[in-house]
Amino acid sequence: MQETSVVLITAKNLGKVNNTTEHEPPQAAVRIKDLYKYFGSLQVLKGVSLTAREGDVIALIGSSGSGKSTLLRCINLLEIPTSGEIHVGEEHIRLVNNRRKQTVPAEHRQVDRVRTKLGMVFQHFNLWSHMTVLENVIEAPVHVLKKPRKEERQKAMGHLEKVGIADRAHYYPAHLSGGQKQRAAIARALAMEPDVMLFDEPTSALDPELVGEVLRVIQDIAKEGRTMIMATHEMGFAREVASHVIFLHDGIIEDEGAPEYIFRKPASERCRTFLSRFF
Amino acid sequence: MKRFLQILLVLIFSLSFFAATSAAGDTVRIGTEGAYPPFNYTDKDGNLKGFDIDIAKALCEAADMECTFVTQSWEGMIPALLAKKYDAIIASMSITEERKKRVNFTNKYYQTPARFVKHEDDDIETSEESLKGKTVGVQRATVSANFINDNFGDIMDVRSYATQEEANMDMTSGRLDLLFADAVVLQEGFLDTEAGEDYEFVGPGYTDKEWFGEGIGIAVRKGDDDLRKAFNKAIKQIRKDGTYQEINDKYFDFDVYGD
Amino acid sequence: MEIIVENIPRFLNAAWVTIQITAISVFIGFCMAIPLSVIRVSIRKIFSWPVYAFTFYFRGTPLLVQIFLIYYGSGQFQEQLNAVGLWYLFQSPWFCAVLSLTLNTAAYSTEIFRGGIQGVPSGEIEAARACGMSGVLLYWRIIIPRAIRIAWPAYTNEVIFLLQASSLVSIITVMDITGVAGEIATRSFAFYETYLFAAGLYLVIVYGVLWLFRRIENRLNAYLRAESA
Amino acid sequence: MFGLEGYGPLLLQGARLTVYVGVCSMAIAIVLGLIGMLCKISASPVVRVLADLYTTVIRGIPELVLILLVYYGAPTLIQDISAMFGHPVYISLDPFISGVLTIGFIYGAFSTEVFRGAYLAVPRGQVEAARACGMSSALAFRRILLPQMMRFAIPGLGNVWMVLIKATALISVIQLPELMRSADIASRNTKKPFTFFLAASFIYLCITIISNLIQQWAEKRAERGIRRA
Repeated sequence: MQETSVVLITAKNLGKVNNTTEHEPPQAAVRIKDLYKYFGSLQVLKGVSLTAREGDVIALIGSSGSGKSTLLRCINLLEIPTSGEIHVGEEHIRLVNNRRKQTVPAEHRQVDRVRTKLGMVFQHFNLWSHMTVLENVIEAPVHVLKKPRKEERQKAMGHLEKVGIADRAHYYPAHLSGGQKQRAAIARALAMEPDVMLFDEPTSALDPELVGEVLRVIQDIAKEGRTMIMATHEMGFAREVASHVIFLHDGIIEDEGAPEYIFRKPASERCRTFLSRFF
Repeated sequence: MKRFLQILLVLIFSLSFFAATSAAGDTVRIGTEGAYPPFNYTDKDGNLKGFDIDIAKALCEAADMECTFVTQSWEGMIPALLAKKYDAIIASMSITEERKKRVNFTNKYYQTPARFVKHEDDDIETSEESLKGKTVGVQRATVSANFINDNFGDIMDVRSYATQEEANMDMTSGRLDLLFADAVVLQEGFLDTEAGEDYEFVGPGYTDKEWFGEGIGIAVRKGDDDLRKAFNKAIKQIRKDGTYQEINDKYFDFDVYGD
Repeated sequence: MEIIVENIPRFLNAAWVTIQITAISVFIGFCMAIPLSVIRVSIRKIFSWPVYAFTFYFRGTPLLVQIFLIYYGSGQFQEQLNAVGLWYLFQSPWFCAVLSLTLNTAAYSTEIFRGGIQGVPSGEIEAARACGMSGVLLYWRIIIPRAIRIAWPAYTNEVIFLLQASSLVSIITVMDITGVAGEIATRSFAFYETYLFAAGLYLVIVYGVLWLFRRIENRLNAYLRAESA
Repeated sequence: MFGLEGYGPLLLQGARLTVYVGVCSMAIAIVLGLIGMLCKISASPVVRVLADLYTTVIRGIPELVLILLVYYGAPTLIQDISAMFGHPVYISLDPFISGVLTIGFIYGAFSTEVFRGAYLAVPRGQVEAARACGMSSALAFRRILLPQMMRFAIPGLGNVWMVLIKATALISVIQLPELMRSADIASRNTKKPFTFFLAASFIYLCITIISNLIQQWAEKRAERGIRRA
C-alpha cells in the first residue's frame, strides 16, 4: 500500500500546511513501514504503512477485528510486530529475533524512552485504581521523567482543568463516571507532554450519553495542533476532526485519504459498505 | 439436624468411654514414660527397656500379677493415672509432698541424688556467683526442675525440656552450660555415652527432702491400698531374694537403692 | 483460680514474647516475600524455580518439623556452624524460633503475593508501560502496591495463622504463652484452668491483630470506599 | 531412605499412622462442618450465634493449646465437675482419640466456612424448585443441595485437608507414635536429628504431593459430573 503523503486539505489544516511549507516540510512524527503482526497463525496486520506528520490527526476506522487496535498498540510496542519498521520522531525502533525466533526490541531502554513521547489513551481507561486522579496524572512525570513533584502537581491541575475534572482531582477512579475516568486518563497522557497522542477507541466503553464530553475534550486537544492517531467508531467525529482517515480491513489499508474523500466517494467498495452503516 | 447433634454427642461420649473402659480388667496396667534412659526408654523396634521396666516385671512376678505397660508423656503421668488409664506409675517418679496430695506412693524402690553436669573444660562451680547467668537444662515437671526453679530460678537461665534426652542433646550442641537431673540418669544416659564423654559432674548431690522427697516410688491412686501393699511386699521380696541385685547389676556398678 | 491470678505477671510477660516473636517474623517474612514473589512470577525458570522449590517445601511440611529441623538439626552441624561463626546465633532457641517462623511465613506470603501480582488488572500494567515505566519502577510504583492491596485479606489470614503457630516455639524451650502455661499446669496440676486461660489470651491477641489488620486494609482500600464527600 | 540406621520402618509405620489420624480427623471435620453450616443457616438465632461462636473461637486459638487442653485438661475438668455432684467420674483419653477429636473439632470450624461458602454458591432456585415438587427440607437438602454443594466445596475441603495433615504432627507432643514422634525417637537414639527430621519432612512432602494429585482428580471428576448432568 502506498504511504500517506497526501496533502491534507481541511479548512483547519490549511493554514498550518502553508505555514510549514515556508520553512521545511513537516517532520514525520510517526512513520511505520510494512508492519506485519501474527498472533500464532492468525494474521492480524498484513503489511501496513503509515506516516503521521507533526500536527496530523489520523483517524483509524474499520470494523471490529480489522486490526485498528493492534496497529495502534504496535506503535508504542505494547504489541511487538512480527516484522516491519517503526520510526518515532528521529528514532528507529530496532527489533531483533531472539533465540526462540520471536521478534523482540533490541533495546528495552529505547522502548521506554519512545513510550514517554507517545501518550496512550485506552478503551478501558486503565487508571491505576489505588491512586487518586491527581496521583495518576503526576505518577509518570515524577517517577519516569524525574520531574519535581510540586511543579507537576500544578501542571496536572492545569491538565485536569482542561479536561474539566479539576474538582475530582482527589477522587479515586472507582468514584468517577466513565466519562470522567476517560478524561482523567487523557489528562494522564497529556501530563507526559507527548509528541504524539494515541487513542484506542476512547469512547467505545462509555455509555452513549457520556461520549460527547470525552469527544469534546479530544477535539480541544486536536485544535492545539497536537499530533494524534486515533482508532474510533465515531464517524461524525472522524469526519469533523481528522486530517486524514485510514480505513483498515482485515489487516490491510483498504482506503485512505482526506475525510472529504473517504466520506464522500471512497474508491473501495468495502469502505463504502462499511460507511453506509453509519450514514 | 437435632438428630445429627444427638448422633455426634453419642459418638463422642462412646469414644471416650470406650477409651476409659477398654483397658479395664484384671491385669495391672503400668504407666511409664519410655524416654528416660537408662530407667525407661524405647528401642528402635518400639519396645520398652530399662531398669524401671525390669523392676516392674520382677515386681509383678513376685506379686503374682499380670502386668501390661502403657506409655504416657511425663507431664500427663499423674492425670492419666487418676483417669484410670493405668493403675500404677513405675517411671522413676520421686515421692514428693506435692504429688502426695493427688496420689499415694509405695516405699521407695531406689534413691539417687540430683547433680549438675558441666563440660570438662568449663570452669564452673556450684557457688552462687559462678552459677549466675549460666543456662541450665532440666526436664519439665520433674523434681529437679522444681528444685532449680525454686533455688536458682532468679540467677540462672532455666530451659525446660519435655524429655531429658532433648536436654542432653542441647547440652552436646553447646546451647547449655549445665544440666541438672538425677545423677544416675545423667551418668548412664549421658556421661557414659559417646556424646557425653567430655562432660563431668560438678558440685554435691542434692537430696533435700522438700524437693526430692523420700526417693523413687510407685504411684497408685488414692484408695487402691491393696495394690500399694502388694507392691510394697513385692519390693521387699525382690530386695531379699536377689532379683533386685541382679537387675541392679545389669545396669549399674553401684547400689542404686541408696540407704 | 488463684494459680492464674498469682501467675498473671508471668502470663503477660509470655504474651509479650509471643507478640514479639510473631511481629519480628512477620516483618522479616514480609520483606522477603515481596521480592521473592516478583522472582516467582519471573518468566526465567532459572530464577523462579528455586523460589518455587522453597515455597513448596515450606508449605508442604509441618511447621513443627521445620522448627525441629532448625533447632535440633543445627546441633548436628555444630562444628561447621562454629567454623563460620554462625553457631552463636543457632545456640539461642529464640533465634531458631524466629528463623523457622520467618522462613515459614515467607514461603506462604510469597505465594499469596504471587496471587496478588497475577491479579493486577493487565490494563493498569499496560497503561504504566505506555508511560514508559518498566522493570523496577513498574513493579515498585504500580504492580506491588496494587498486588499488596489485592492480597491483603489473604495475608491477614496468614499473619493470624503465624501468630497461632508461634505456640509451637514452646516445644524448643521458648517461654511464650503456651510454654508458661505448660510449666504452670504441670507443676500445679491445674491443667484446664491454665490452658483455658492461655486460650483466652490467644483469642484476645488474635482478634486484636485482626482488628489492626482490618484497619490497615481500610486504609489501603480507601480507593474502593464509597465517597462521603 | 530405608538405610536410616534401621529406623526406616519405624518412620514408615509413623507415616501410616499419620495418614490414618488425618483421615479420621477429616471425617469428623466434614461431619462437624456440615452440622456447623446447617446451624449457621438455621432459622433460630440462638443456634446461629452458637455456630458463630464455634467458628470464631476455635479459629482464634492455636491448635497446640487446644490439643493440650483436651488431652490434659478435659479429664481433670470432667473429674472436677463430676466431683462437685458427688460422683467423681474418671475418664481418660488416649492420645489417638483425643488427638483425632481435637484436630477434627478444629478443622470442623474451617469446614463449616467452606460448606457455608459452597451453600451460598448454589442458586436459591434449586432448593425452591425441589420444595415446589413437594420435597421435605431434609430431602431437598440430601438430594439437591448437598450434591451440588460438594462440587463447590471440594477445592476448599482439599485445602482444609492439606492444613490438617500437617497439623497432625502436633499430636506428637502427646506421644502418639505418628511420623513426627517416630522421627523424634529415631533422632534422639541416633543423635542425628537433622537426618531424621529431614527424612520426615520429605515423607510429609510426599503425602502433600499425593493429596494434591488426588484433589486434582476429584475436582476433574466433579466437573465431569456437571457436564453430564
